[in-house]
Amino acid sequence: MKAIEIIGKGEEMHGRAYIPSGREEAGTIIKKLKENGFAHFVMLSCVDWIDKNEFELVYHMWSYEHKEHAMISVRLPRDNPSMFSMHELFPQIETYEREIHEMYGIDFEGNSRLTPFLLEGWHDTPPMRKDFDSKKFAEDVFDSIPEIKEEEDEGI
Amino acid sequence: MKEYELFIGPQHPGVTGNMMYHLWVDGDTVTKAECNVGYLHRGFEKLMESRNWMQNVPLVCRICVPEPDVNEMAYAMAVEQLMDWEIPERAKYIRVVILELARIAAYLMSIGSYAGSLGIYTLPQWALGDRDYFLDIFEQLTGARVYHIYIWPGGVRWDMPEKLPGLIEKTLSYTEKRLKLYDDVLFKNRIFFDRAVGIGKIPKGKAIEWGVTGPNLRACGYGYDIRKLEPYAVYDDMDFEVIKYPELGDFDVLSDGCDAYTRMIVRRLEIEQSISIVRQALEKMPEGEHIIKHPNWLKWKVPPGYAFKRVESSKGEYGYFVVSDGSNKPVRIHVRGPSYTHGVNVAETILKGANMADVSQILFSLDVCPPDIER
Amino acid sequence: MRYEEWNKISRIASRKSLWMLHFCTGCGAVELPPVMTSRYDMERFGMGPMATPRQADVLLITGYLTVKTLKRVVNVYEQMQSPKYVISFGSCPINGGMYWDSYNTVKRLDRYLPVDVYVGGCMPRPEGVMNAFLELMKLIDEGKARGWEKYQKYYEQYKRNQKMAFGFERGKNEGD
Amino acid sequence: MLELIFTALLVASFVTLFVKNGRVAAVISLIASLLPVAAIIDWGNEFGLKIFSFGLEKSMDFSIAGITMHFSVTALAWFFGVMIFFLIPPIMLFSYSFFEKNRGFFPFMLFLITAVFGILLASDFLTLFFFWELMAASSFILVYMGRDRKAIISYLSFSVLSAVLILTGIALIYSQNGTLLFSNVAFSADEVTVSAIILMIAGFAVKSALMPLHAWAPFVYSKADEPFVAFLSGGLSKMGYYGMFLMLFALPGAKILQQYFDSTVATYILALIGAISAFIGTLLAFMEDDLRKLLAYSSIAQLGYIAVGFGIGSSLAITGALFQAFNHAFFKSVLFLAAGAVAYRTGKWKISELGGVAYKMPFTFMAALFSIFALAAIPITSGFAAKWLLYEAAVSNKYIFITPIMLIASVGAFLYSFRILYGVFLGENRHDDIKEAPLPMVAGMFLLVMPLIIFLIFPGYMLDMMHSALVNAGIGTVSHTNYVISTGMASYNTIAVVVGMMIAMIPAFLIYVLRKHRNIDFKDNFLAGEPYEIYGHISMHAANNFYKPIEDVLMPYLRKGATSFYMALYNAMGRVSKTVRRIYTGLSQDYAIYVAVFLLIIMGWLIW
Amino acid sequence: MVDFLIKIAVIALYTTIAMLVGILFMGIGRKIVARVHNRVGPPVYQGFIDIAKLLTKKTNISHGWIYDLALLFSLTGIILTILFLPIGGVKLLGTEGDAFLVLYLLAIPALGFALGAGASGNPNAAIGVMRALVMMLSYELPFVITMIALMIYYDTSSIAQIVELQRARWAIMIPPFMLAAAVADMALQGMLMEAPFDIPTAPHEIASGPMAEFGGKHLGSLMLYKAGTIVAYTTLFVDLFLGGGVVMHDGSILSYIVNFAVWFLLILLIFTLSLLINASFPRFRIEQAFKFYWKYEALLAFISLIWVYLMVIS
Repeated sequence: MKAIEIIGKGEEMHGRAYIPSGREEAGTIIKKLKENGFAHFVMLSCVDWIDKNEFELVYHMWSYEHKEHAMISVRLPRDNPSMFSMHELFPQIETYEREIHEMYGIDFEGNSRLTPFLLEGWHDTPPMRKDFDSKKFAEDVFDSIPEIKEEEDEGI
Repeated sequence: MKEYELFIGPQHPGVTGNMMYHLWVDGDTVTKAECNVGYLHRGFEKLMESRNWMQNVPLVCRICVPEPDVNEMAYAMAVEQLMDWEIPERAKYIRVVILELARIAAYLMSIGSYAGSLGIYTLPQWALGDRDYFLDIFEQLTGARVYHIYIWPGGVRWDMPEKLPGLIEKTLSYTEKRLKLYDDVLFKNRIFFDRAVGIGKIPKGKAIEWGVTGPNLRACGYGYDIRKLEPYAVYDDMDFEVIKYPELGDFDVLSDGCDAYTRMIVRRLEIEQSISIVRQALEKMPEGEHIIKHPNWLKWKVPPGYAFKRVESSKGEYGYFVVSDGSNKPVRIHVRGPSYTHGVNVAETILKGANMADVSQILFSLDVCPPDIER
Repeated sequence: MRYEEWNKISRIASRKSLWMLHFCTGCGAVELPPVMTSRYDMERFGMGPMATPRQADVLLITGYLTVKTLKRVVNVYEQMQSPKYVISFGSCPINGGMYWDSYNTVKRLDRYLPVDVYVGGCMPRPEGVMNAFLELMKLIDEGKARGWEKYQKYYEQYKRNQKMAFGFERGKNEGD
Repeated sequence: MLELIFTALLVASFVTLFVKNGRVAAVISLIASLLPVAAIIDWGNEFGLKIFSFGLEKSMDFSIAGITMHFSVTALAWFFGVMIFFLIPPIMLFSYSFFEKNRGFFPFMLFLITAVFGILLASDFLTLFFFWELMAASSFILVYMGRDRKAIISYLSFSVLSAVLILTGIALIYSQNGTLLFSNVAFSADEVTVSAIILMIAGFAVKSALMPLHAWAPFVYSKADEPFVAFLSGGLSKMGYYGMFLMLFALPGAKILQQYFDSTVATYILALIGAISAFIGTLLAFMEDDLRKLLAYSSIAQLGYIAVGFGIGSSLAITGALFQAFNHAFFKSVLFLAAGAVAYRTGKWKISELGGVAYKMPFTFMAALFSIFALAAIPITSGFAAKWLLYEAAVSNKYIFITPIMLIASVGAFLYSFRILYGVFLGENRHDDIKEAPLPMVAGMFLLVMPLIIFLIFPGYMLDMMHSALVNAGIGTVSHTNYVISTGMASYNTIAVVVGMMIAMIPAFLIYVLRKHRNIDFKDNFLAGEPYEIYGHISMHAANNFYKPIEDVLMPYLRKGATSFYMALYNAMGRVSKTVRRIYTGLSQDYAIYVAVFLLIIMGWLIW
Repeated sequence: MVDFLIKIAVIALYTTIAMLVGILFMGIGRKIVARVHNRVGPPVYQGFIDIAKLLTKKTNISHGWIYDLALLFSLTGIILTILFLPIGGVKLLGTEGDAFLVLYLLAIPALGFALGAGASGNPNAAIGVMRALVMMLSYELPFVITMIALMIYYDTSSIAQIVELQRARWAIMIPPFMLAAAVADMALQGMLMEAPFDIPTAPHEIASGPMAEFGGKHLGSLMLYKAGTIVAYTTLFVDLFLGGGVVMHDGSILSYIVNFAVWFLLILLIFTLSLLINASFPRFRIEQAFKFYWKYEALLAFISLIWVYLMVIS
């Protein structure tokens, strides 16, 4: 795999390169890949491994040159997670970081636009974390709202 | 404050669905644009984590409303990869047929809405009316007009009815005839040239870095199509050329690419391309099973691993990142919608400096679909 | 002219000229274009899309409502001029539908806005949508489509429910 | 008794010079400014406005230091007097509240009135020139108070230019005729006379800001005190047209020009200049963000119509031109005063910074609205009749270039009118802490609006007032009754319009009254569904670069043409004035030498 | 006195009928456009229903007294304009004013509308008004040039007189006026705000522009105004170029009916033409519309004017 050759580590997973990386070196790896043909940043996703008490950030990159997909995986601790922002490399990372900040509560140093993205006025646990129970929240909030009590009235 | 603020959306005819662009406008020039989404956020990814693998199938198709089949396809492919399933040949052909029909339907809708944003209301009426005939095909094939729940992991839900190819062929030839009329009204209309050429330009060389995909990327001159790059189903058997700027068939190459005009022409040409692919698929379709035997849905466990599968939707690259830990529910499913980059970063950047009258045109020409941004 | 007679003229006229607000709140909006366009042509009944709430008579809640959208929908509904009607599409505004356990969608619309006609299904077919419009016309004709009067009468209750959904009542101030 | 008026005005101006309190000075000036009004009303008995008479004399000779000044009032002077002197008391009333302290506005304004009175009464060129310079000097001081370098320099240099042109013309006429009395001057179609006429018309055109000579107007109008600018634009600019009328028609200048060029080309050029003035002024006006500059360009445009009328020269055209002059005097004064009132309360001049003033200052808005209707020639004020006469004149003379230009300029007036209405008075409510302008200001503005409505219904009165002036100049008048004006091409019945409007208003009024409505705050507005409260503040005032699209199309042409030319001119003027300033050494001997040299040159030229 | 009363009655009758025709035309227009769209379309009397509905709305929102001026001015202005236009050869008040007056009377409703839109405080409305005014500046130039050509040719500026003088031959049959009529028809397209010149109310760009904040009775009166403009502008065109639709001159009752019918058919024809153009073109951007009118249209109009001028002076 080309990506593994470039970086010098990683494994192949279903025809895609999977490169584990530390928090600090992720930036250099992505930059190196970008310079070596991996020009298309596909997405940044996050997985909550609650058993291992860590978050996994996965940077997906694609190379039109080598026709190859690379996943750079960064593991962060679950309490006070923070990561370096990489929006200067690819502008769209900014949006992914906003979403992950909102949904998982991960802080991205250097991203000045970590404003509410999908939710408005959200004060609970970040919803995509595994310890947030969507069903319970919905029952607590939306099912507790009373019905409109109507008077016995011919007029209405 | 010299600028005034304008809201394009959520309740505005000039926006593609339920989203909002907050514009700061000076005179008629947009000086700053901010995309505001979340009006359609249902928390799909969260919901999927609490449903088992089969229950997720009816959920995924609801992520993108105009073209739901790509979701089913990407999800099915990702699960098939984790399960290491090889699906029947016939299912693959049927998948190509329905995907391409869905693409045509989505393009008709996008062309219609785009024409509406230019103020010619005849074309939306025609295009959306004609799109309905494709929905009829879907209804006969899958039982539903919009949300088909047809492509399952392992194959397709039902076999194709015998009489359907005839209906499809009839609809396709009707569409081909109608496309000539569309050309007269919009694509060869002088005012369309005047309005669209040079509008909403993605800077040269920035397209790939910004994550532009699909017809928008091909309008910038890059012939990249996932159907060719990473052929899924049976696209490697199909005979088609990637349409890209500046090879625009019999349409004039008026602009230097990357603008609303080229994007719409590329979409227009890809309708014809899809028609030919559907015809090829119907012709080459083998007999046989349409689905492999499934395990019990309630106890179905998927081996642990990461899977990422992409398909080419009418809007661009559609990807599903599926993570399993070996249980009967996914750990994480992350959807990469094409509008995520088009709608937020690209639109915010290219709207800056645009004329206020062109804002809605630019959005429609990027074919931004908010549900796949927010999921 | 007496008020009742005037009312009757108003009803006859507004039945045949329902202008709907162009607001796609959810996925049901995808079945509106077929209804509007040449296949089903709802302009036959004098219906048409309108750009702003002031001009419109009918608010279509096309599918699920997220909390963020509900805020806008309430705002839009209050900007509309009565008599005004609400039609809700699909199963989500009835009981939550597919998203019954989602943290971001309000489930029962009638707790926040008075709904005149519900259309079931996911999605409702265009025929169903057309039928809902005809049903609404019938209700208007009979003087039974009085959601807007209900909203005025029980305004406090509606407002309280809306605030609860927006999070005001959960002890937190929204918007900061 | 005439001397008494002059003396009283001068005394009043000296008294106000030493009064520190602006209110007292305003009252004195108001009373003083009623004197010329009284004189005008008195003379009106002869010229068509019969109210009362106390037997004021009509002519006077006044000798000082061997020079005799001849004064007499003519029908023409009387008509311009009506136009100008009726403006002043309302302006003084406005100033009562506008100037807290007397900073020199009142004495020089009275001085200016004296000068204008003198110009109108003058019946020889020397007197005319004397008072013309008096007017220039006093108005210069008023401009100087604005303390803006650009304004001062441009006004000074253009005044000097005007004076030089007029003086040269007078000298030429004197060299031909040996007399300066209007009644004795006999023109003949030779080079000297023709060049004298052209020079003098150019000199007068400076004052009336006609297109190539308008460059001073935007700077001056935007920097001086409002009441003065109201008078400058409403009143003083008409003095230029008074001079032009005098040269062209009262003295048979137009005929001489036609004889000399053997065609109507000279007057046609004047009309074309007027039309282009109207057109370019309009274009510049709707691209301007400074309210006062916008009004200045609008003045240039509106005054252009008068030149068109003079250029066409038929009775229809001149009637229209004088009517337009009258209307302009009043509506433009109101607009400048309204701008002053708005600035008095908000302290802002830029249209993009204003907005929503009408809700707090409804009366100011009403006055401005009516004058804007007059400006845009909407037929619910007298503004329409004037322009109608001009169009009729142009079409009946088959002027195929001038008519479309005039018409389109008038349509352009809608554009900047709306800019004023929306940008200043309507739109986002940005000024919560202001209140209506003080009563004297409002009263002043409404007094000025009155004539616009009166002459809407009875334009015939206006035509009656100018009747003798036109007949004296041998032009002939337009056939009319009190409310019907007929030309060869069509007729215009104001009563039909007014009554028709009242009838047509019935359905609208019924709808308005029968269906109740509820007033709401502007924050409850269409924001594409977004609630205003979430954002705290949303800037909704779209007044900056309002006509950007059309500006983008036209500006390249205008920049190439007009603007850059004038900017170059302005820079050149700046350089010249710098050089000139070097001459002013401050030593009286030097000045004496300059004067001597100047006189020598003049004399040498005259002898040669 | 009796004559005067009869005249008043005739004027009232014709004005009312003209407004009703305008409302009917809105329905007919929607029907025609619907047929182009492959649709059935609303019933032809839909305009009446819409206006009745708007005028009987329970809530009417106002943004203050200046906003209400829109209602008063727009309706008053358009009715006043119709009073001064000969309809089917009947002069109404046509002899009391002329074409210039009509041009300026048409500005009353426009300015009232603009005031109301401005008073609503909505930026969309302000931009819409800006576009409407720029459109006005654009289409007026070619239109007034053609009008001046007519005035010079017939040596009168009174519309009633122009209609009268076209007895022998409609203006459109004279070569220069064929060109002029073509130009004026494109100007009419802008006046009626049909595509490609429906820029001021573009819903996708500025959410129906000036109308953004109008509802209830205010919108109802604006619809009446719109109905009036359809009649006023098409009638102006018919009066100027098509002899006002006068075919019988004998002054009998029959001639009034026939002339009225011909007038109706002619304005319907003009209106249909404009709708068909509307259905087959996208809309311009405002500066493109401005360029279109001032470059090509104005040039053609000017050619016809010079042609007429040469015809007249020779």
